[in-house]
Amino acid sequence: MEIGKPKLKVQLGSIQLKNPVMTASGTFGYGNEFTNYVNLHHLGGIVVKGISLLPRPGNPPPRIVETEGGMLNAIGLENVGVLAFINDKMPFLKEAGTEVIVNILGDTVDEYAEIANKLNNIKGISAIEVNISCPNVKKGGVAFGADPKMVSAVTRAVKDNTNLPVIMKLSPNVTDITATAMAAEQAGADAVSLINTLMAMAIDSETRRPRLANIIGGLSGPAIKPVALRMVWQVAKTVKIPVIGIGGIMNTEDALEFLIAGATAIEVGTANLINPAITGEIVQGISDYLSAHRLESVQEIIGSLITE
Amino acid sequence: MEIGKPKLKVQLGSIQLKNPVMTASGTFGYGNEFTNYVNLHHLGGIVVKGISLLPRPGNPPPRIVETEGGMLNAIGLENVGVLAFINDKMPFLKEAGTEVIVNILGDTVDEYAEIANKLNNIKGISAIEVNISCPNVKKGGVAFGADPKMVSAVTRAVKDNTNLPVIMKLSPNVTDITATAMAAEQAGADAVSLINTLMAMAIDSETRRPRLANIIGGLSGPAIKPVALRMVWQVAKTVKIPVIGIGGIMNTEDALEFLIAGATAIEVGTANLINPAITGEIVQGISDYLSAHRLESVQEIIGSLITE
Amino acid sequence: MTSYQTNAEILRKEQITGDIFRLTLNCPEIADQARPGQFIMLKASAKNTPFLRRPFSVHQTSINGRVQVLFKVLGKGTEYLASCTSGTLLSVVGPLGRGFTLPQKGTSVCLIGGGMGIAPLFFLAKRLSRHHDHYTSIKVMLGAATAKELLTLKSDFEQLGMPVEMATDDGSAGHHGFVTDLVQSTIGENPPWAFYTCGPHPMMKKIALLCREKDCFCEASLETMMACGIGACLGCVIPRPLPTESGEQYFHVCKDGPVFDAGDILWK
Amino acid sequence: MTSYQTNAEILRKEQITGDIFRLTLNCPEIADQARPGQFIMLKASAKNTPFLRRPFSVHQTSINGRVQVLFKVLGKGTEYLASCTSGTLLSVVGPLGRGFTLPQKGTSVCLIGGGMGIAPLFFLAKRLSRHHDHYTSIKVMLGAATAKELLTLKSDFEQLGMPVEMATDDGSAGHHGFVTDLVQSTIGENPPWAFYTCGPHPMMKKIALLCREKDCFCEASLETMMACGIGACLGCVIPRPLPTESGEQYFHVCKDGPVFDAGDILWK
Ligand SMILES: Cc1cc2nc3c(=O)[nH]c(=O)nc-3n(C[C@H](O)[C@H](O)[C@H](O)COP(=O)(O)OP(=O)(O)OC[C@H]3O[C@@H](n4cnc5c(N)ncnc54)[C@H](O)[C@@H]3O)c2cc1C
Ligand SMILES: Cc1cc2nc3c(=O)[nH]c(=O)nc-3n(C[C@H](O)[C@H](O)[C@H](O)COP(=O)(O)OP(=O)(O)OC[C@H]3O[C@@H](n4cnc5c(N)ncnc54)[C@H](O)[C@@H]3O)c2cc1C
Ligand SMILES: Cc1cc2nc3c(=O)[nH]c(=O)nc-3n(C[C@H](O)[C@H](O)[C@H](O)COP(=O)(O)O)c2cc1C
Ligand SMILES: Cc1cc2nc3c(=O)[nH]c(=O)nc-3n(C[C@H](O)[C@H](O)[C@H](O)COP(=O)(O)O)c2cc1C
Ligand code: FES
Ligand code: FES
Repeated sequence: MEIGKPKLKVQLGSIQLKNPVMTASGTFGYGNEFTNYVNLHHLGGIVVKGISLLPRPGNPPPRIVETEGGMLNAIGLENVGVLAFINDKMPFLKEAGTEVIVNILGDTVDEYAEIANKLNNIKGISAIEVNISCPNVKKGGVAFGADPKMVSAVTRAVKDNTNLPVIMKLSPNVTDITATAMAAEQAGADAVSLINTLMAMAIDSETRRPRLANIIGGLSGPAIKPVALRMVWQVAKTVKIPVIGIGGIMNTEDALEFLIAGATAIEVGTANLINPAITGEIVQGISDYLSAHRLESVQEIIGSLITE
Repeated sequence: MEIGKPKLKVQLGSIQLKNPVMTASGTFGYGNEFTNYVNLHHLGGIVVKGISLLPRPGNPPPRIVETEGGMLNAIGLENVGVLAFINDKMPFLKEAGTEVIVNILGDTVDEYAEIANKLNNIKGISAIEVNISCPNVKKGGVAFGADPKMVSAVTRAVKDNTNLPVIMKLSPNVTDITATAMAAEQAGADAVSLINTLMAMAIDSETRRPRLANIIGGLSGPAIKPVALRMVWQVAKTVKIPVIGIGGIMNTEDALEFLIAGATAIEVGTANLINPAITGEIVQGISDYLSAHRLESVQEIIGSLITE
Repeated sequence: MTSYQTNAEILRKEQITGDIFRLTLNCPEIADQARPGQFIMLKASAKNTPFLRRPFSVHQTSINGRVQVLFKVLGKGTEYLASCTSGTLLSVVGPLGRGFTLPQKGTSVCLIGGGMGIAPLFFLAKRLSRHHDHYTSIKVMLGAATAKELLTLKSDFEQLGMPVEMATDDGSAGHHGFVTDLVQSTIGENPPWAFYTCGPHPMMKKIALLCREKDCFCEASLETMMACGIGACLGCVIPRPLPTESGEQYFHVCKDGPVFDAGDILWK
Repeated sequence: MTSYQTNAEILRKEQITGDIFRLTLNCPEIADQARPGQFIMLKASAKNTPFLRRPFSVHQTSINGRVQVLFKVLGKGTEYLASCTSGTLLSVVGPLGRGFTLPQKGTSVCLIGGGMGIAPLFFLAKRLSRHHDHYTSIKVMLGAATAKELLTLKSDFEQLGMPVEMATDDGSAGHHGFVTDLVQSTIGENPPWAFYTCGPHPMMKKIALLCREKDCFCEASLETMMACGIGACLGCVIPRPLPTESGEQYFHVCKDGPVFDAGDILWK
């Protein structure tokens, strides 16, 4: 029996990706930084660095620390702001030959609404991913993603202001991630993506100071993969909308684990910083795996975990 | 200036430890497994494998999986039960020359109360550590540690049934660990210890099966250290009772980070499995650090984080 | 039972075939204490990857303090070990676990090893060869994928004066097929027999069932995933056929084994 | 700007002193593109520890496709690099960042390197030596803890026909004290000057302030913690003296630098 090239297409709400491999926000810049290393055309999608209404300078240094099997970052959401993004970054992105997903963030529900609105009619944007791991300044700085009610509110505000599919990016720093996932689904999200980074910290015992100027940062990389995989599996069992798996994906094997756990697509984050060509390699790797297992389509492995 | 040997004593509620280095439950057996490798007499304390009212067989294999910078375990709380513990394990432990802390667990609040009661007058026990990361069978299997109200209830039940100091061992799988820490404090806990393992998962992409028979397990080891450190710092700022730091401590440097973050003592877990002599080495390492920095007592570094 | 944690120097590294290696470690206390069937836990990485130690059977010891392990490269840990040069220090914990029970005088002894399962059987063979005359006969049966994996090991056993029968998957040496086929034709002769086996699970199962049928003594050395090797983590379990009185449903392979009476095992 | 990710073979490893090494890598595309002051990101581990790549200045390139790095062993990553033997493949990304601006014709040029900061200055020196006659003079000032760290490097510069002044902390070669002391006595002569410096922060600060005072051209190569090196993670920032019109408060050292006009830096 001869089998053709395996089919890699997946559907995220109303958008179709040519394959399930995307980049995670904040680890792939605005795409153009990677053209030397990977053919963007080969990717399922690019999720750009988080965009806010106004430009943000970000946190003072040090912003990054290496940890065992991962890193902490406290970039502080530095970004060019939505207008500069549209003017300076979109011209390149819309020619990149892949789906462009714009990650957005805000301090208030209204801010999310306003950015969504500003992005709504921009050509070349395929979807919006909403980062809700930021502090809600009107609620004493508790992260939006910590509370299902706030998740609902942000989801609705964004949905009301855009025709684009909306992906809610869930925070892992919660007791029950299925609760925030359901809140997003019920409020109309087209998909959920998870996980964002785990809140974490590092200390220099010689100076007795935090290693990050911001004291606390987000842990990413292979260290967090087992936590991410557990959450993706739990959420995929709970919601009907597509789930995008993120967290510590370093290679094809990792990506497959997330697909098997129930993710329709995956985002590669920190791995881009270490191997800027990794996303292309994973696309190829998934295809090879399917061929080796004589599977016709990536659909056959999504959610295929055997638990008896 | 000549400085004598640094003082390592710390006070945990009413008990004094000769130094801040203890072992974490489930990673040091009942102490006797380690006599070939470390002089138990040198340790601040031993926290034994979690004990339930009746013996428990634990989960089917596979129970452990290696991950990047850590491991997952789903031992399933296998233990000999409180009576066999008292009869078979305590005779050795009470002669070990160190504080013996008994980690307990239950399916219901009443069960916790009953074990505490059974341990109350046993000679040689210095304190009880209460593992609340287990599912509450009367509340649909939600972990006791997930909810401040349940934490209060368990704390009170245990306190009402023992004269021993009670250490509540907090779960990291929560939105706000300071809330459960405060619940424990307000309900009368003498100390809190944190963190227990992060709920996590691993999948074999070849067989498309979970790598643990239990599907989900607990992530431990250096991978989780940054999360543990963040939580210890947050809790130490919030409660007045002593905080015991746990999570990924592999060496002296790691132990110091937790002390600096505000832990009065630390527990070494997974590292015992890899280097069974590590606890003794850390005791010596802390002493050497204090000497090198010309500090007279470990008290001078506890909570000494400089954040400007 | 005394065991040790020590940094052992690699004195020698031999490449038996492409991916099979033998390391000679200098660790006198462990060499002195180890009994056939026991194992050691090696730190098979310079850093934290791989994170856990790796268990290896003691392949042989020498009176001048050496311990050998024989291993096949499977993944990260064994790759690391294969890349080490002599002079490297490896952290070793051991000897650990319950080894083989030596056979009674007057029995016919048969050692059946498959693949790397041969490792502990050679240690046993050396111990038996001290009192060769106690036993009616000592037979060795070795199975592997192909001839070249067996040649060095075969001559090691032969130097102890033990005849070796071979079986290879590709027929390149000895019987073309499974080593279990050889057992079947042996078990009839010369009772009483004591069988000792270590190797792939299906091989040991077949031998165990054969021995149960013929009511022969049989010990098997098992493998499970181990984190500590010293009975502390409770990670390394296999089901008991029946729970104990105190409700234990599992054996802990690192403590109750790795060598078990084959009759006590629930062969799946 | 084109840069590459490639697996480069280590062709040669030289131990300059106890903990200072020089690796010669075979990576023709990078050798071809690299300009003085640019850097490469090396994967300094076989596994995930250390996790992040490590940045190293290009020390020199050759027309036959070689790139050299000069480094001191500080921690896990550099230990790994020092342990590699020739033949090992290292994953390299580069060339990266903004290098030195070549001096105007008719200037007096002074290169001031401290410790491993000497690495990129040698590449610059080689480039300048192509048109030695364009410059009134080219001086090199090297500082280190002790003489033996400087001897090989000194003769490398001298082979380019550039006089080298040295300063050592222990007085074992050249001036007993800081290399900055040498600058002070030079900056008066032969204007206009172009200073290029790389080394410890306090050294560069001192030179920068001196140049600001005397209104001399000065470029400095800075270091920060880097995760990607390619402008994607935004981790490698240092404060700008003034925010840009669009509100940017930070430079990104991997993209806007590592070489900066010393006058643009907020020296702390
Ligand atoms: C008691 C005992 C004695 C053994 N004796 C030998 C021997 O003499 N020679 C030999 O070649 N092999 C022996 N093994 C198997 C050996 O431990 C594995 O081959 C080795 O751990 C593989 O590690 P890796 O990192 O190279 O491979 P990985 O890719 O990490 O794993 C490959 C396989 O090795 C096994 N394994 C990995 N880690 C462990 C662990 N911590 N504990 C148990 N099994 C593990 C698992 O089956 C795994 O699927 C023994 C195992 C046990 C339990
Ligand atoms: C643009 C640039 C060029 C450099 N060129 C050279 C050179 O030519 N020769 C040389 O010896 N050194 C150079 N360095 C410094 C070099 O990167 C560090 O010495 C090296 O990263 C140390 O790694 P380690 O794992 O051995 O030490 P670690 O113990 O991990 O760290 C020691 C110190 O090295 C620095 N460091 C570690 N990781 C990074 C990182 N990812 N990014 C930046 N700094 C880091 C930090 O200051 C850290 O405190 C350069 C740094 C930069 C930013
Ligand atoms: C340097 C860095 C910057 C990040 N910036 C953002 C961001 O702007 N918006 C966002 O939603 N997530 C951001 N993230 C989180 C990642 O998108 C991703 O969710 C997380 O890192 C886990 O995936 P990983 O382990 O593959 O990196 C950032 C992560 C890193 C490491
Ligand atoms: C094999 C294993 C068994 C454990 N068993 C228990 C237990 O019985 N009770 C408990 O409270 N914690 C248990 N833990 C959690 C540890 O005590 C500790 O909280 C956790 O592993 C984090 O610390 P570490 O990273 O240093 O291991 C167990 C951990 C491991 C790895
Ligand atoms: S491996 Fe830890 S108890 Fe057996
Ligand atoms: S190191 Fe990533 S942006 Fe500079």
